[in-house]
Amino acid sequence: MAIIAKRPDSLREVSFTYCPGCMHGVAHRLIAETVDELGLKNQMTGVAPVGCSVFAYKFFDFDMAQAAHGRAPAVATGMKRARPEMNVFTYQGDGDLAAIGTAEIVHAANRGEHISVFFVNNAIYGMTGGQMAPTTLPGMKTTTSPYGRDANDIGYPVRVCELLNTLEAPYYIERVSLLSVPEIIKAKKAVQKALTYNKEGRGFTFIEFVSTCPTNWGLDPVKSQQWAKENMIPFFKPGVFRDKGTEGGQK
Amino acid sequence: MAIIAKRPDSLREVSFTYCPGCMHGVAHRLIAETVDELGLKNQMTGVAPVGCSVFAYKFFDFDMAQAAHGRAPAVATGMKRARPEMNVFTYQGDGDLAAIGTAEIVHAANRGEHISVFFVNNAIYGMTGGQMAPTTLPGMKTTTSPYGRDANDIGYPVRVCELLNTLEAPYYIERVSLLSVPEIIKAKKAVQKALTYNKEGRGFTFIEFVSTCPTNWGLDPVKSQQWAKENMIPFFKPGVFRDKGTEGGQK
Amino acid sequence: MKSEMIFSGFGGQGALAIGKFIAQSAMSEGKNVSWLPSYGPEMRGGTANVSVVVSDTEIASPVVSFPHIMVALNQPSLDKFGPSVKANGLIVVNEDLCPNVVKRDGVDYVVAPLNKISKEIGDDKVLNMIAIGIIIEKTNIIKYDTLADHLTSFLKDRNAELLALNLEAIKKGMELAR
Amino acid sequence: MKSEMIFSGFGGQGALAIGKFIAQSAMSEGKNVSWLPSYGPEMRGGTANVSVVVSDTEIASPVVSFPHIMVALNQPSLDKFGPSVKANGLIVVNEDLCPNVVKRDGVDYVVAPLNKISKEIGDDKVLNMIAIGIIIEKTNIIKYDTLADHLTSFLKDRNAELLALNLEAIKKGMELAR
Amino acid sequence: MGNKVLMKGNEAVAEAAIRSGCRLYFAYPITPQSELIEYMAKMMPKVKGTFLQAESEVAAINMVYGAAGMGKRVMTSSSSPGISLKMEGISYLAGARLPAVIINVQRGGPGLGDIQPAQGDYFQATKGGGHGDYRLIVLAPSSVQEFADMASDSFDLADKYRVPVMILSDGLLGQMMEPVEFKEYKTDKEIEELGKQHYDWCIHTNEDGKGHHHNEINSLEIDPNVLERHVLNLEQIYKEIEKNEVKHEEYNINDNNEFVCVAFGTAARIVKSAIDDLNAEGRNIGLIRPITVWPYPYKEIAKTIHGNVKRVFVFELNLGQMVEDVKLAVNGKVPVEFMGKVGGLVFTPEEIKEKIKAYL
Amino acid sequence: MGNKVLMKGNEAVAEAAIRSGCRLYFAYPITPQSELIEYMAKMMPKVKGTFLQAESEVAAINMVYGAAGMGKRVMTSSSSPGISLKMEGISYLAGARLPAVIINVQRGGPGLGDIQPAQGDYFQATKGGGHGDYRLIVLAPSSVQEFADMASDSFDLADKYRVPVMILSDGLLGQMMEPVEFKEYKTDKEIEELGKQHYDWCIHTNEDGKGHHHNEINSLEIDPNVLERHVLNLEQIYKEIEKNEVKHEEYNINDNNEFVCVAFGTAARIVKSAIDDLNAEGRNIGLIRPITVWPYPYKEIAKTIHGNVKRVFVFELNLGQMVEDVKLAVNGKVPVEFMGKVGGLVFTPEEIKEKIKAYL
Amino acid sequence: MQKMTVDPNYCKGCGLCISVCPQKVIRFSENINEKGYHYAECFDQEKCIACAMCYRTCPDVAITVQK
Amino acid sequence: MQKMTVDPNYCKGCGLCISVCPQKVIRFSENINEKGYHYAECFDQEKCIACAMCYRTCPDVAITVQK
Ligand SMILES: Cc1ncc(C[n+]2csc(CCOP(=O)(O)OP(=O)(O)O)c2C)c(N)n1
Ligand SMILES: Cc1ncc(C[n+]2csc(CCOP(=O)(O)OP(=O)(O)O)c2C)c(N)n1
Ligand code: SF4
Ligand code: SF4
Ligand code: SF4
Ligand code: SF4
Ligand code: SF4
Ligand code: SF4
Ligand SMILES: [Mg+2]
Ligand SMILES: [Mg+2]
Repeated sequence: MAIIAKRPDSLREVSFTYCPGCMHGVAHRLIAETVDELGLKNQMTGVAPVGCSVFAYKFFDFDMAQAAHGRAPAVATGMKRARPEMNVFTYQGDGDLAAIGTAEIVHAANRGEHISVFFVNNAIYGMTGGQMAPTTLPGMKTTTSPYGRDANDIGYPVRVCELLNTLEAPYYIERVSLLSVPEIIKAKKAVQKALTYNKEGRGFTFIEFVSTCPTNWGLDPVKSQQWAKENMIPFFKPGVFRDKGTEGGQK
Repeated sequence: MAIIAKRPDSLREVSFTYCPGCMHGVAHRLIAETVDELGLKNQMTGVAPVGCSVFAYKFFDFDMAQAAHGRAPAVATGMKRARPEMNVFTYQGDGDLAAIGTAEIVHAANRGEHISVFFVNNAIYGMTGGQMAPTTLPGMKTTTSPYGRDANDIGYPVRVCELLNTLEAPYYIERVSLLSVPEIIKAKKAVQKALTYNKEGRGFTFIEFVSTCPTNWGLDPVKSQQWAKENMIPFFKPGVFRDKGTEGGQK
Repeated sequence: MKSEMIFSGFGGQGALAIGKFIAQSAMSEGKNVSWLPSYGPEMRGGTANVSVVVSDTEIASPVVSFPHIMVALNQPSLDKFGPSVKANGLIVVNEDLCPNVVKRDGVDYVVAPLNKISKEIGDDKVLNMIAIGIIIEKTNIIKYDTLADHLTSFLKDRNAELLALNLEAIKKGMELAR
Repeated sequence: MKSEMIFSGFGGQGALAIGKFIAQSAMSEGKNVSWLPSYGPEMRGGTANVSVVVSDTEIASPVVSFPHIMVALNQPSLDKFGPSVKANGLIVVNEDLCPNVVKRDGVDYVVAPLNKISKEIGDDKVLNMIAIGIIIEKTNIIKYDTLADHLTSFLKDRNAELLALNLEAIKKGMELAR
Repeated sequence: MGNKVLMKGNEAVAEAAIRSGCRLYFAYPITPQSELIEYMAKMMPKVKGTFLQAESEVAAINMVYGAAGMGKRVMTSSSSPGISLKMEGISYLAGARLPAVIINVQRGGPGLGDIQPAQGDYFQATKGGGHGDYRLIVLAPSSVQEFADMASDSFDLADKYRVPVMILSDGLLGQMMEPVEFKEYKTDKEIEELGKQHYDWCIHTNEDGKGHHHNEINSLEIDPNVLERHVLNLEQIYKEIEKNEVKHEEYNINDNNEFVCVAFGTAARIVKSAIDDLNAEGRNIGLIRPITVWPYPYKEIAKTIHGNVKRVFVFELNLGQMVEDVKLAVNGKVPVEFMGKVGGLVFTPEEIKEKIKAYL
Repeated sequence: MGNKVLMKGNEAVAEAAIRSGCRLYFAYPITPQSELIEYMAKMMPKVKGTFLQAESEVAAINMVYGAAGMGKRVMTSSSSPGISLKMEGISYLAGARLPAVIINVQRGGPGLGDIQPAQGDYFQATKGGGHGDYRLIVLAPSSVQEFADMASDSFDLADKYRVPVMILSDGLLGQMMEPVEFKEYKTDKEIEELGKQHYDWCIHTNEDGKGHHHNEINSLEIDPNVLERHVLNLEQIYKEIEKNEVKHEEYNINDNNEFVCVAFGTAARIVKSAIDDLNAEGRNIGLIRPITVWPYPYKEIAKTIHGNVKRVFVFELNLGQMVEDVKLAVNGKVPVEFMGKVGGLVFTPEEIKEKIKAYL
Repeated sequence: MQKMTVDPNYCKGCGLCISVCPQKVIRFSENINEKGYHYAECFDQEKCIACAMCYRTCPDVAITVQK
Repeated sequence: MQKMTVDPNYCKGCGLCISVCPQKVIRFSENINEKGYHYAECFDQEKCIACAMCYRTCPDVAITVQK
């Protein structure tokens, strides 16, 4: 009997620190599998953010750095410039990337740094206990929008792919979701593309994962996926925003 | 004989600290004239950035604040929230707004703060002696891109209007230039619109002025305008990106 | 008189609430109190615990290293805090989630199947109230009446049914400890 | 021996370069030197000045408050620094841009129309070289040959014409000061 | 007893700030401070105040700068790494002489560290973590009640001197619940009056165009002579504060103390427990607890060092920071011993007793 | 003399850094430091190094963090307000034990202040402007030559102890030209070797998949017991540095000094001028100039305070910061007097003489 | 013959695998693991078609699938 | 009759007004102001049409135009 699916080599044998049903784990797996498939493990490295995935540096079985909140793209820039022979990614949440780290992601993208950014959008600050994120949906209740996000007062969710897509340099930008198995399979393809481009030194690649936070949404894992499909997807539409690697690909 | 054009009331009787021929002065005049015309002087206030216009707090004849480099939109947010009865603008350069202040401008815009932002894009850091800005053109030589900006290494100029236009909340976004009298007249209209919307409490308004820096470009004032027309305008195309106040206006 | 306590269990079992009810009641009875939770990411799936001090005089350190009273709602809690309970102290153990109870000499133990009992009462969530009942019966930290008043004023209009269940659970605990 | 100097003028008149040439030449002659410019936004349109110290021994303070030698390429410079020049000091004044020269007693003055002369020589930019010539003639801070060598090695291949003009300007200054 | 409520320090200080007339609050979430921001999110709308979650700590402190420039009571809060990000902004607040309140609920460092209580930011708070010569008034609470009381104290101090004030708390005080009694809510009218005291310098409208003013909120003085005057003026204010506002608690300080301990905030509570035990065993040990850690009670500490005192002990939840100030106060008269605890751990009374007993 | 070139401090230190093997530099422009970044922009490409103008000081210090984590020699520079913005990042560097060099070309503060020379960031540099317990090695140059020499010293120190090192300079040293002599360029091979010394902890590739490693660049330890161990380990390293690396200059220090002055950096130069004059008038005054301001020459200062010394004078371009360290060193033995100058002004030798003469 | 195996050390009992299994052959075990979770198990290896849907959705990478 | 007046205190001699004047009636003065600039002046008020182009382009708001 042949093994057709098992823990990838690039994941260390430690339990994730995530809550039951949190899709951070799936995003990790997709990256690890792809690193294995592309044979990148020996020159791979990544940057963990501050957020629930802060411990990502413990989970991947290659050298890793942990960055200050929001600064992963700057840290990755320093890393890639210091050792261009290595392949570098960042892994960031929506608070990390779209709030405090706005300047760093915009400018890393604008410079076209040769890194891959994996952005997990769960519309909330998970780690700190469910505060509002820039991606929190209008009307959504969080511990810092206890009466629901009031778009008239504090605006609408930030769509990061759309925003980065106004820049010239990025090579590949796609939004995927982790809300069902078929979508996870699609997401895997996106990760493969991003890391392949990364391997080939094409430029800046960016994947947004629409994900869940069962704990802070107060929903069980299965309902969380349903909720995200109904509420997040209409606002954060999956799709390829930019792919300089395909003929006819946007831009 | 009637006076048809003279120093507006809202400018104090002090000389600007700008170099000869620097168009910061014209941008100031347009704002001051408009404040006069709209009768806003008694409830107007603004925020000076760090940049050549750092002394703007001395030039306008109403209360003014001076903000840390890049943070004017955050300072203005605090001001407007503290005294909503006042009208608040920021005045910022391209280093201030598009580099260090990226997160602050994106999020003030995204929240739809009820402020007006006047953004003077001269493709360079004027104050500190001509270093590269995020808006510096490809190939352009500055003291920190002495061999010309290499777009393959550090990317292309950031187009701020286009970037902010991906957000939902902003009410009005326009790019104008200060490179000839007709264009200055157009720019005036944009300033009038921005401050009228501001007066009416409509939301976030944003004007980008394509401008010059004769000193650091090493060109005389007249040639600077020519250079900007030929080199900046093709990249920074003037136009209305968003005007929620007009029927059929974009968005 | 100063009593130091630790209440501990999985997140969601209500260990922190035990502390809160006891502190609140003791405060109503005119005592000085402090309530200090463990916090942080280890709460997730791990063990949540709280240190409570009730005292007639000003409370200096709110950090409890050697409790007089300890409630262990699960095995890791018992393992972690059991050994540091003071001589003549009290340990309340939730038998259902503590398969492995090794009793120390000179320490009073109440070992009861709290999950089972609370299910019998009709609501999983009152598990922690049983533990409070045990403490009320075994010690004089707080009076039943104080807590009952407190719960009544808090719950009567909002959820009379839950109130009844809670009071039943406390009484059940008191019985158990007799 | 220690000489302290201030060179001052509008931005673009080359006051800072006077300091640089003197410091460089003095360094070649084995002296200790320091060159400290004023800087900041006041440079724009305002007055640019530089403090230079040339000394046989280690230079402690590079800040010059009371110069031995001062060159004023414009009126504001003369007004600002003239009064602090030491007794027996030397002040070089650009007559063309200093309409108002009040001479202090006990200070040596060389007042010359530097703009005019440099125009005669054929290049506005050599104005500052005339001032250096005056200083060479009036003091022994640096030797003509050192500076000439320095300029030659720097300019010969790049701009022989400018080299000639520069040397002429220095000589002109030396003549003037005789 | 009737009015006492059991509350977390983080919530109590937020409630007290609102009662003191704070109607603007800008902050960014961080553990172990998040209950504070969450409480503000819930309560500010109820008093028609502004709660705004900023995009970062940097933005938050600059929003504070803006609101303070309008003469309004404004507050921010964070924990150690977030406070570091506010350093430029705090220096600006001090430079522009803006009254504002900043709360640091300290956690273990350096770097990301952990989220447990610590006192590792003492230097940063008291010696100026930002650039340039400036001082914050820094208050160090040691109970939830005191934490709450300091909210109104710090707004009053900020207004009185036009300086930023920091409350240097820690995760233990932030997370702990204790009974707390609150002052009355200031009325809207009182709050308006508080704002008006700043009309001679703050940004505000011209009433009917009369009394036209040009107020500047600014820390820039490009002429060094003017900046010198400005900084010397700051120095005068700081001296005034040092004269008037030093606050400390004495615990069993008397003429026969053989040892004197110094500790602030949370650490002081543990030290009290240890002292109680030792004194019960017949020793005579006192504690000085600085309540203001800037201005520092140098004189007050010096005064307690009389003939009988053989040694001074300093206990901190760090590697030794305030101990320098204690040494400056003691000025060589007796030896000063230090014991620290780091990593977010809190020492036990037993550890403290052991340390002291080693010198008996 | 032959190899001497006349150069600005800002340029000399940049050149020296490149010669010492620095091949990565990340910074953001700010006066009076801009010549440094501009020099790097010009020269780094010539040695195939990385020059990158970051989008902010915050980004720059985090790029440094990334590059240092790869075991490469990396540097950043800024001036006061920009250094404040780096505080979180610096605390992270220290927490993650990353070697890197940070240059502060100080200007007048607080806030935006002005752009003239000052020493107002002494506290920030030496006491930890960032959060948590950490130290930087801080070198204070007082001439362009020393500024340049410190570049290679600081990389060596950073590598030796795996700590960040700061050069605490000021606008005067940055802007001033003086003759300077440089060391030879390190060869590419030497630079590669320097990097390899860090292979046991830094991020790098696996050679042919062999010797697989999992190195972590990290300052987080969520378990307080582990964080405690980490911080105590830092403390050990700091003690080691205090033992080995203290550096100071003595200027006319002898057994008959009646007064001892203490000053660092630019200020020390002016004090030397004043002392020369006074000693020429028959006094006997010495100067101690700390070259490392952390670790601080406490013992070295204490040693100079013998029977004849009547008083210690401290001169700084601030309101009085290092004076606290001098007092800690003197420990009450003689009075310590302070004179400062602020706002970006530099005192004259005359002012210093006056101050001293008041105590003759 | 085990087609689908759950490693109880990794499983957190989130139930996502159960929700996606087309054969409905996964359930929570009676037993709990160290962390206190009732972990998932495949109760009918025969019916399992080794489609790996469960593997793909498992956030804790607790599942191995063989064919 | 002055239609166009330049305030020499404000003018920095940038020449922009000269470049835009449709009547070509502006030039630099022989005199210099305090800051050392040859300021602009209208040398033919007759020909000036008070179009205020000069005013609009003047970055130092040094110009007054009357009709
Ligand atoms: C400078 C700083 N500010 C704030 C924090 C606190 N903090 C930790 S995680 C986090 C938010 C994480 O949210 P997100 O990035 O969305 O990640 P998630 O946990 O949702 O995956 C915050 C604010 C910090 N550690 N450092
Ligand atoms: C935190 C901080 N970083 C850097 C600086 C230095 N600085 C002053 S102005 C400026 C750039 C200004 O450029 P821009 O915003 O384009 O304005 P301009 O002068 O071109 O109008 C910089 C980097 C500073 N004062 N503070
Ligand atoms: S808090 Fe939310 S994002 Fe964080 S681990 Fe739990 S479910 Fe995932
Ligand atoms: S430096 Fe450039 S932007 Fe600044 S005042 Fe001069 S011309 Fe204008
Ligand atoms: S492999 Fe497919 S059929 Fe088998 S248990 Fe998993 S999901 Fe069910
Ligand atoms: S999806 Fe994974 S973690 Fe969740 S229940 Fe199934 S095996 Fe367990
Ligand atoms: S008003 Fe018109 S015509 Fe008259 S000077 Fe000005 S530009 Fe020339
Ligand atoms: S445009 Fe204004 S500043 Fe320029 S020359 Fe004319 S009047 Fe003078
Ligand atoms: Mg999130
Ligand atoms: Mg600019």
